Amino acid sequence: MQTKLLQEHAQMLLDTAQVECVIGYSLSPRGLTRPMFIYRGEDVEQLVWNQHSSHNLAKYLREKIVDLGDTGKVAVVLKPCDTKSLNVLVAEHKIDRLRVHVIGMACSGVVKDNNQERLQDRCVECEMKQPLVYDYLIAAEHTPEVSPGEFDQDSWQTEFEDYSSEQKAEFWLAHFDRCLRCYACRQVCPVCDCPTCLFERDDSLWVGPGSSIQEKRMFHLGRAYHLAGRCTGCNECERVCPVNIPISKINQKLAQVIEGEFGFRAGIEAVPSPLLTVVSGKEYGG
Amino acid sequence: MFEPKIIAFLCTWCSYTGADLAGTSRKSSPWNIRAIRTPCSGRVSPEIIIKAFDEGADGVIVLGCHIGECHYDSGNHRTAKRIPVLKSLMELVGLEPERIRLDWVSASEGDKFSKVVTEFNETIQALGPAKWLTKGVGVDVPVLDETKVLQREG
Amino acid sequence: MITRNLNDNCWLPHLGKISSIDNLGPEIKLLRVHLANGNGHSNEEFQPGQFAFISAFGVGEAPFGIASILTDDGSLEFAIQRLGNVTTALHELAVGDLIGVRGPLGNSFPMEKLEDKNLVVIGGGIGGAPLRPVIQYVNNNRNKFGELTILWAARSPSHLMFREDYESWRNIPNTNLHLTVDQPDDEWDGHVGLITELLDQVNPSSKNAIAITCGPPVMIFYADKLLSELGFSPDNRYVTLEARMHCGIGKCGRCNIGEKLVCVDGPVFSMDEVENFLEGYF
Amino acid sequence: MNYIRQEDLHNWLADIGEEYRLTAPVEKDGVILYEPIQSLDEIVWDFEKPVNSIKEIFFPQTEILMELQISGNGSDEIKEVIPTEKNILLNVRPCDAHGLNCLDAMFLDDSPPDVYYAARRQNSVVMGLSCSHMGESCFCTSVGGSPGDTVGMDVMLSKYEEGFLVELLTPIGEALFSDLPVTEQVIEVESPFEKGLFPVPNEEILKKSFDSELWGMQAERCISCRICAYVCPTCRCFDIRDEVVGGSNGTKQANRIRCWDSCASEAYRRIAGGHNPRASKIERLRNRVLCKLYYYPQQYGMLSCVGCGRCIDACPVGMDITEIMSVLVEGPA
Repeated sequence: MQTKLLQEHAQMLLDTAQVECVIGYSLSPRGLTRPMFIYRGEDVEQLVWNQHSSHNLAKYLREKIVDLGDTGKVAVVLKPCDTKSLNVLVAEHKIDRLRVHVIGMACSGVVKDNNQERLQDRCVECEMKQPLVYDYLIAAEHTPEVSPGEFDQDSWQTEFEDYSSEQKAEFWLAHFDRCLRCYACRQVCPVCDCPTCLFERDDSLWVGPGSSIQEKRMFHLGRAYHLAGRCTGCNECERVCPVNIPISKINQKLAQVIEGEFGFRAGIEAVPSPLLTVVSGKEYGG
Repeated sequence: MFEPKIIAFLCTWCSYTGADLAGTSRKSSPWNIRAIRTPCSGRVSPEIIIKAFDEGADGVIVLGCHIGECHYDSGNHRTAKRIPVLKSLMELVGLEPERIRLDWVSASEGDKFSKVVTEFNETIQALGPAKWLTKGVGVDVPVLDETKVLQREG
Repeated sequence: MITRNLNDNCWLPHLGKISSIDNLGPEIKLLRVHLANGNGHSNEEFQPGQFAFISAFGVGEAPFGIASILTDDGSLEFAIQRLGNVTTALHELAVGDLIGVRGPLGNSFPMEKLEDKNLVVIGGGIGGAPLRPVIQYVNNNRNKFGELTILWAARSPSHLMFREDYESWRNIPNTNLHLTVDQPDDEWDGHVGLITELLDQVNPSSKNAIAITCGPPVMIFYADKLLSELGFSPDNRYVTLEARMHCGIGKCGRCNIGEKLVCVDGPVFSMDEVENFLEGYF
Repeated sequence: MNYIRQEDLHNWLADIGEEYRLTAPVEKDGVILYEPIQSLDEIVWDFEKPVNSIKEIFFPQTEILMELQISGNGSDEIKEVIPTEKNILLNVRPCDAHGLNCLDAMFLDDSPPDVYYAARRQNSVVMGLSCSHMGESCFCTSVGGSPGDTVGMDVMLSKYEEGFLVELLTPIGEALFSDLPVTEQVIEVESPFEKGLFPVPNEEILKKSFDSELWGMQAERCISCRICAYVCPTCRCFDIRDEVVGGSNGTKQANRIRCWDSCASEAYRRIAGGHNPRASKIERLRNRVLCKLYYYPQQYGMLSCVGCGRCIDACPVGMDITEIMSVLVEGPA
């Protein structure tokens, strides 16, 4: 039902030339839901919206706006959690909000890649069914409800609390050992977009070309730190990791710390992370 | 007796001169503090601290000017926000948060400098060497049990 | 020093001792290297246009065209402009330090094909380095070649390469040297402007002539376009192409332009080859 | 056809383990990877295909080529580090072994041969396990392979009742496995189900479509990460750099390291001075697909795609080389 509404709205936008491109989801020949870019009205029937629309399409906004020169507008299909990424991008002046037409989708959760019946972790505990920011809302009268199922947060969080520091180090090193340094976690992240990443310098100042386990840990810690107060918990980094490293657990931990220290949650409104601004009254610490 | 390797990042406007003052006024401070002079405490980015532990440090202390006294007026604000976040990140990944410390030492507080630094040295001595490295970095550092961690050698 | 003889481990560089360093201009140095354990690896094997991988130990390796074929004590010369990590490290070395030399690599200018032809040599900036051996080769066998026209360009007079050779080049019989710079300084009285303007002005005849161009890709692109307008047919125009390389022996797959590998099938290409490359070089 | 029971194979592997390093698919956190194993019960016997390929054993993600002793006063030393470990690779899928052939064509047959790859290749024995069915993303039958293919293997095992059929294919295989407790049995094995074929564009289709805008449509969703090259059994681009690992009072120790790289990443073709001939991801995707289907065969004589489908499974945004191939052949749908 939402697919129908989405297609009609996209057709209207394209035919009236309000936008030059609609970024949405479509089905690949193998039936896989994946990002799609529509430029002509008659291609809109390729657009779909289903329980597999997991990609955070805010990732493509910046390069698409640059592609369209300095006038064109872009329409993008965003889930409620993706709109938080949009807020972070707007807060950091990375994209011009006026050039983005947000098609907000009410969302009842997206499923895991390998296990169709289980909602992703972020959706089980998500209480924000409506997008924060939208120019056009496609409500969800009766999207098929997938049983949330129990969330295995406790299996990971509590049993980890009472680890000794050495056990924690070895737990993470065992995960980082599998890292291929393919940088998919960095490339899929909408807010992780430095022109030349700190960890990809030719002079190997921080991390060399080798893949010793310490260099992988340095990369993951440095990346997680650079997302402190900016990561909105879309968990795409964990979904795309080919070797299942629980990357978003690190980001979630830092999000909790930022909320504890500064009472700030990334992306709720277009305000930059407290780490990027000078201390204000109540924030004084140390 | 375990002699910890401690890296001290001293802001050149306040803490570095505070350290000199501690020296000239004969305040004792432990010898194993390796001081690194930085233009401001805000210059100490988290990667530098992580890199210090990767190179075999047991403790890192960052000393800057008091809030409001910063030569660049907001450098120490940034550090004040960064270090707690970094401490919890390192704690998540297995480094005791007490190994990183942030404090304000102005140019006139020679005795505070030696007190803070000696105190920090004792806490690190109590904690023992940092269980952070998987292979020695040219020095004899206790390393994590490699076989348990690295299924793949070489 | 080296545990195994050289030729079966293709990655092992020869150790070369720097015998002299002189400044060719701002940020450009000429390193003369004597191959310490080259086991008789003298420089005759280096043909004009070939390159070698120079290792700055502790930093890495990078490809550099040889800048001369003629040294009495069998050493090689490399002109190195400070741009990246390896070049910066090389600039910090002193006489007597060791560097690694892996080469000769790539193909060379077809000197036999150029015989009894008029030659037009167009060099831009650091791109002049691989052309200097060509000029030296022509000078050594002057009677084999027709008229030699050298067009030499650089950003500024101080950036002009091999200034101290200009006198000897002008004295080569039947040879004329044309210089141009983009930004002149006060003592500069020569031509000012891009090399394409100089080429237009010199207007070398294309009858029985072959042109060789080397320099930044943008310069090669436009100079070559002009040469074809002046009547030089594609098989009479040669270029040395620059690509990012990490092995020089056709393994790392980095320097491919279409199906051609610049390090093995090049770096010297004739324009009729380049024109039916699948991918553009620029 | 020889036949061996599972337990016999198990104990036989136990004692060969001392002399050789056993590498097999192991399951870690829900991911099946080719890794050296610590104990025999880690070996996974029924699986489709591991996430990584056996390329990692012969051409590891990072390997030290030389150790450099830099003392600066003209007496530097280079010591090459030639690998000596001897491997037995178990449960190797036919597509991986086929991939090994592709790498051989480049590392060994094309001169000069690579000493490090050759040392590992000569000290390794490949023990294959044929596929019982073709996976969802497999298309090896379209590029000259098949679920039961024995190319590049020394020994081939095929599941049969509660044991395996054994085919000894090469002298190395015969020598090493001569003492395998096998029983002679005449058994007919029907070849596993062959899936429909995907069209593979030939040379002049690829040349003709070089500038077509379908590359743009396909590459638009690419996020330029390196997964497809790192999981691919035949992608072999690498980078060589020195990494200083220690040093005291004036002398430095450094390792010359060779590590993987991928043409999908943005800085792959950037030359000194910042010029990047392949700046856009469209050109990079085109280069990757053409390298597999046209450049590699031109340069080294073998198609360098073995149809394992790992890049299809691993791609975060669902890009699919079989889709690109069929679009090239049939034109945009």
